[in-house]
Amino acid sequence: MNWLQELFTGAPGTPPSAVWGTWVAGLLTLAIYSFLYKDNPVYRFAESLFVGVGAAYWLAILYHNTLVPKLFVPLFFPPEGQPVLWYRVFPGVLAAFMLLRFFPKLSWLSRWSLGFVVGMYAAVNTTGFAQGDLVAQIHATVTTPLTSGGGLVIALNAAAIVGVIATLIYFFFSKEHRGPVGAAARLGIWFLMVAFGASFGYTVMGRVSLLIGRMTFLLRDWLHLMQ
Amino acid sequence: MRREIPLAITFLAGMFMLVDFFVPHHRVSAAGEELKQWGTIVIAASILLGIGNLIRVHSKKIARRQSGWGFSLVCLSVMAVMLWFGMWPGAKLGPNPLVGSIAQGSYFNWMYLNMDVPLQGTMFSLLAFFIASAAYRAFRLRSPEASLLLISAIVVMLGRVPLGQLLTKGLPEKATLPWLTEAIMTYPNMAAFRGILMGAALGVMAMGLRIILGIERSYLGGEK
Amino acid sequence: MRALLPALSLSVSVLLALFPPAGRAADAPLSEVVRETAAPAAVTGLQARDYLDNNDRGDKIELSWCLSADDGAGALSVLEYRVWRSQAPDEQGELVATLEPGTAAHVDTGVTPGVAYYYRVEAFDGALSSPAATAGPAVGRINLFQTSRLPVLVLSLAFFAMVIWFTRLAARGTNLFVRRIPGLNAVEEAVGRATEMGRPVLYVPGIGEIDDIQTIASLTILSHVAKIAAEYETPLIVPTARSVVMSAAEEVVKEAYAEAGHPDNYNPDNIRYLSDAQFAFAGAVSGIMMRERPAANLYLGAFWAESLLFAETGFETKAIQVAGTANVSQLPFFVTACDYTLLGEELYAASAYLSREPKLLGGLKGSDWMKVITICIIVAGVVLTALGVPQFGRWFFTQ
Amino acid sequence: MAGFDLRQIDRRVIFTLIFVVVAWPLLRPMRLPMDVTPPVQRLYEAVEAVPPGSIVMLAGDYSPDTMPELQPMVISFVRHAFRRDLKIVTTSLWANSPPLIEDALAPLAAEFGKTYGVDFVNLGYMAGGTVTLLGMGASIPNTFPQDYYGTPVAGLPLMREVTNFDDIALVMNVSSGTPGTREWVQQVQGRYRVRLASGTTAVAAPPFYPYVQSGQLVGLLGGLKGAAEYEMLVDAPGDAVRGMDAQSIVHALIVFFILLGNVAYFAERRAQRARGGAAQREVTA
Repeated sequence: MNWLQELFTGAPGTPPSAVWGTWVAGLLTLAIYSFLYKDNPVYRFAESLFVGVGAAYWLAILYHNTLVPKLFVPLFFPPEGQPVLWYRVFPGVLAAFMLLRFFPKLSWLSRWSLGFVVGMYAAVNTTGFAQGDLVAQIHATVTTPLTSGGGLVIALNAAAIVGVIATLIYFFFSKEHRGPVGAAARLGIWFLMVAFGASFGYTVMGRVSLLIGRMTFLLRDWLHLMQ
Repeated sequence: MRREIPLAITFLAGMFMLVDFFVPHHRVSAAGEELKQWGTIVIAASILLGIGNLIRVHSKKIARRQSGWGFSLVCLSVMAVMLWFGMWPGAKLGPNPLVGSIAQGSYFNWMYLNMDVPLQGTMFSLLAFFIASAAYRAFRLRSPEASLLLISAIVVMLGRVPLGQLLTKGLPEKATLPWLTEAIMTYPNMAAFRGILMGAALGVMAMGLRIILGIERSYLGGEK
Repeated sequence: MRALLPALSLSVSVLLALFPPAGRAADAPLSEVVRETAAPAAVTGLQARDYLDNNDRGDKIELSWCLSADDGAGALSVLEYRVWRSQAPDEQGELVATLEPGTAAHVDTGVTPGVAYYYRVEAFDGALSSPAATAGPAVGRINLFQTSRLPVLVLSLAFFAMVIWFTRLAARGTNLFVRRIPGLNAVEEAVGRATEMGRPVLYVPGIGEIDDIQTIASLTILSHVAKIAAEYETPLIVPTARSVVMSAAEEVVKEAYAEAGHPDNYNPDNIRYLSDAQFAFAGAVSGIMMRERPAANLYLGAFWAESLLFAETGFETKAIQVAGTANVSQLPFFVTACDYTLLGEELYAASAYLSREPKLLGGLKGSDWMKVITICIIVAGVVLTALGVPQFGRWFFTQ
Repeated sequence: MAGFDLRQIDRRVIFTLIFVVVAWPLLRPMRLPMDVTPPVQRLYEAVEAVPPGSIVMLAGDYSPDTMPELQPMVISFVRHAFRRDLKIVTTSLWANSPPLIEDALAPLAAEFGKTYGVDFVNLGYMAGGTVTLLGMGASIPNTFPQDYYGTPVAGLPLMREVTNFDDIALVMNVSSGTPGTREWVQQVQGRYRVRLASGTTAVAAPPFYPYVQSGQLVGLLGGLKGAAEYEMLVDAPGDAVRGMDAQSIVHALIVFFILLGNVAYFAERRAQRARGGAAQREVTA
C-alpha cells in the first residue's frame, strides 16, 4: 500500500519531524471539529492547548523581538562602538510599573504607565482618523469625477456622493427623522442595507474560505488524498 | 496625587504627539522618535499583563480544584514546555539551536506550526458550518430593509465566485453577476462605508480629546 | 543585479576601447579616439536649494543639474555622477551620493537643518572625473508647521470647540435635544412582552472588555433595561464573558433595582460569568436560551463571530430579539435574524440619550454638527468643482 | 404544517452536507473560469510599476486563523516581487505573523536564488501597533534594531539602504484585523506619502472600498477570490485558485438554504394567518 506508507512516512524526503507535526496538526483539527457534534472533553482539551500554546508563543516572541532589541540590548549589551541608551531606563521603569498591577498595594503605580500609553494612543488615533478617515474622505468625495467615464459611471458616481450624504444624515441625532430629513435618512438606510448585504456576502465568503483551507490541509497534507 | 500624576502624564504624552503631527521641526521629530520607541516598550509590558492574568486565573482554578481544573493544568503545562523551548537562555548551543530559539526548525517553531496554527485555523473555520445553519434557519426577509440586505448579499455571494460568472455568461456585460457585484462594492457599499467611516472618526476624535483633557478617566479604573 | 550592471558596462567600454569594432574605428574621427583618454564633459546648471516642501524636518536639500554631454552618448559614457557636500565653498567635502547615468536630480537627506552647505557634482566615466560643477550655499530650512495638514488642524479645532461647547452646555443643565432612538422602544416592548408571557429577559452585553466603549454604552442601556424589568418584576439574566464586566454589571443591575424601588427582587445568581473563551461562551449562552427560554433576547455591545450563534438560537426559541453593535461586520447577521437592530453609532447615541451624561451628550452633539459641516463642504465642493473652481476641493488634499 | 417539517432538520445534517460539498470539489476539481476584478488588477499594475532593484515592504499583520485567505496573497506577492527583482523587507505588528511569512519566503527565495540579508529581510514582530508605525516613519532601523533572528540590522546589507519610508517604493499590507490596513492608511499612507496596497480577509474588505476610491490604497485583494485573481495574474495558480470551485458550490448551497428557509418561513406565516392566529401564537408555540 503506497498510500498507507506515505501516510506515515510522508512524501519521499520528508523529515520525520514534519510527518509527526502533520499528524499532531491533523488530530488537533479533528478535535476541534468534534465540537460540531457537541461540546466534549476532547474539544475542551484542544481548546486549553490552544490557549496555552498561544500565550507561550506570544510571550517568547515578545521577549525575543521587542524586549531584547528595544530594552535589554540598548541598556545592557550595546553593540560595539555604540553608547548605552541610558534614557531607555524610563520606559523600562514604566513597563515595570505596568506589571505592578498584580500587587494590590502598588497597583496605583501602573496608572502612570497606563496614562502614558493611553495618552499617546489617544493623540495618535485622533490625528490618524482626522487625516485618513475624515479629511481624506471629504477630499475624495468632493473630487469624485463627474465629467468623464460615460453616462452610467457619472450617474453611479453622483449616486455615491448622495449616498455618503444620506448615510451621514441617517446618523444625525439632533433632529427627528421627519420631513426632508426623514426622507434623506430613509435613503441612507437603503445605502446602509446594500452595504451590509455586501458585507454579509463577503463574510460568508471569508468563513467558507477558512474551512476550505482546513479541508485542504486535512485532505492533502495529512491524508494525501488530493493531487 | 494618585490620579493627578497619571492624568498629567496622559496630557503631556497626548499633547506632544499632537504637536509632533503638525510640527516638522527636527528637534520635535527627534524627541518624538524616541518617545515612540518608548511607547512600544510600555505597550509590550501591557501585553505581558494579559499573559500574567491568564496564568493567575488558571493557577487559581487549579489551586481551588474548581470544575475543569484539569484543563487549566493542560493549559499551563503546555505553556511551560513551550516557553522552555522558546526562551531557555542557557541553550545557545550551536549555529541552529533547537531550544532557546524561535527560528525555523527549532522545537518552538515546530510547536507553533503544528499546534497553534491548526488550532487557530480550525477554530474559526467552524463558522462556515454555523453560517450555513443560520442561513437556513435564521436569515429572514422580515422587513423591507432585511430584504434589501439579503438580495444584495445573494448577488455578491454569487457574483464574487466563478460560478456567478458561469451563470450569467452570454448576457450583456452590465447585466452579469460579476459586474453587478463590482458595481455594488464600488458605489453604494463605498458610499455607505464612507459615511460610517466619517462618523466613526468623529467618535474616536471626541474620545481622544476627552482622554487628553482628562475628562474621560474610566481607563484609570474605579477606585478614587 | 544592480551592482552587476555598471561592472558589465565598464568591461564592455574597456573592451571597446582596446579593440574598437572594425567599422567604427574606420568611421570615427580621430578626435573621438583621442577623447577616450580625456575626462567626460562636466555637468552644467547645477542648483542647490531647500527641498521644496514645507513639511520636511529641514534636513533635505534638493539638487538639480543638466546631464553631462557624454551621458549616454557614444562609447565615452558617464558611469556615475558623484555628489560631494561641504561646509566651505572650496573644499571637496564628503561624498554623499553616487548616482546612475541619466540622473539629473538628487535629494540630499542627511543635512543638519539650518546649516549652509556647498555641493560639487562630477561625472565619472570609470577612469576619470569631469571638472566639478559647484553650487551653494544652500540651507535646509527649519519648518514650524506642516502646511499640507492645515485642513486637518482647522477641522479638528472646529470639531473640538463644538464638543467642548456642548459638553459645557450639558453640564450646566441645558436641555440638549437628542431624538429618541427607535431601537429603545423595541427594547422596552420586548421586556413588556416577556412580562406578559411570564418568561425572563436575557441581556448579553457583548464579549468586549470593560474598557471597550461599546461595553460601557451597553452597561448604560442595561441599567435602563434593569429598571423596567424591576418594575415589571421580570427576571433579568445577564451572562458575561469577562469577570470585570460581570462585577460592573452586578453593580449596575443592583443599583437599578434599588432605584426602581424593588431592591429585594435583585437576584445576584442571574448575573453570570460563563467563560472567557469565545465559543465556549457562545455555547453556554445558547444553553441558557434553550433551557430557560427567555422571551426577549437583547444583544447590545461589542460582538464578533459569536453573534451568529446567538441570533440563530434565539430565532429557534422564538424570542423577540433586539441587537446593537458598532462592529460593522456583525451587523448584517443581526439585521437579518433579529427583530430590531441598533446600527453602529446608534448604540452610543442610545446610551447618551438614556444617561444624559454631559461628556457623552457633548460628543454626540459635536459630532452631529460636524456632520452638518461635512455635508456642507461636500455640497459646496461638488458644486464649485462643477462650476470650474476645483481649488476649494483640492484644499482638502493633505498628503 | 402537516407531515415533514423543514425546520426540524438537525443542524448536524447541514454540517455534514457542508463538509461533503467542500471536500468533493477539492478531490475532483472542475476549474471554473475566472475574471480579474479592477482592485486586483490595479494592485498588480502598481507592483509592475515599481522599478527593478527597488525595495518594497511586505507588512504581514495576520495570524494562522485567517491563513487560508491571506497566505496565498503573501506567496503571490513575494513571487511577483522576486520575479521583478525587487528587494523585500518584511515587518509585523502581529506577533503571529513572522513564522508564517518565513514559511512563504524560504521556498521562494530558494526558487529565485535570493539571499537573506541582501535581497530580503524578515524584521519580525514589534509590539506597539500604531505607535510602531509612526516609529518606522521616523526610522525603520531604530524601530526594528534586530531582525526576527536577533541579528542587528547594521549587519544586514539590505538594511543599510533603508532609513524610513522614503526608501520604500511600495508597501503591501496583508492584514486580518486591528492593527492592520486601516492603521497603515491612517498613520503611514497620508503622513509619509507611501504607496500602499492591501490584501485583507473577505470580512474586512468591504469597509476598505472608500480607501480604494480615494486612492489611499493603490489596490485591494479581498479574501480568497482576490488571492485567486492575483495568483492568476502572476501566473502561478495555487491554493486560492484551487479553492475557488469549492467556494462556488458552497456559496450556491448557502443561497439555496436562505431561499429554502424563507419559503418555509413564509409558508408558516401564511398558515398561521389562515388559522387566524396572530404573531402572538408564533411566540407561544
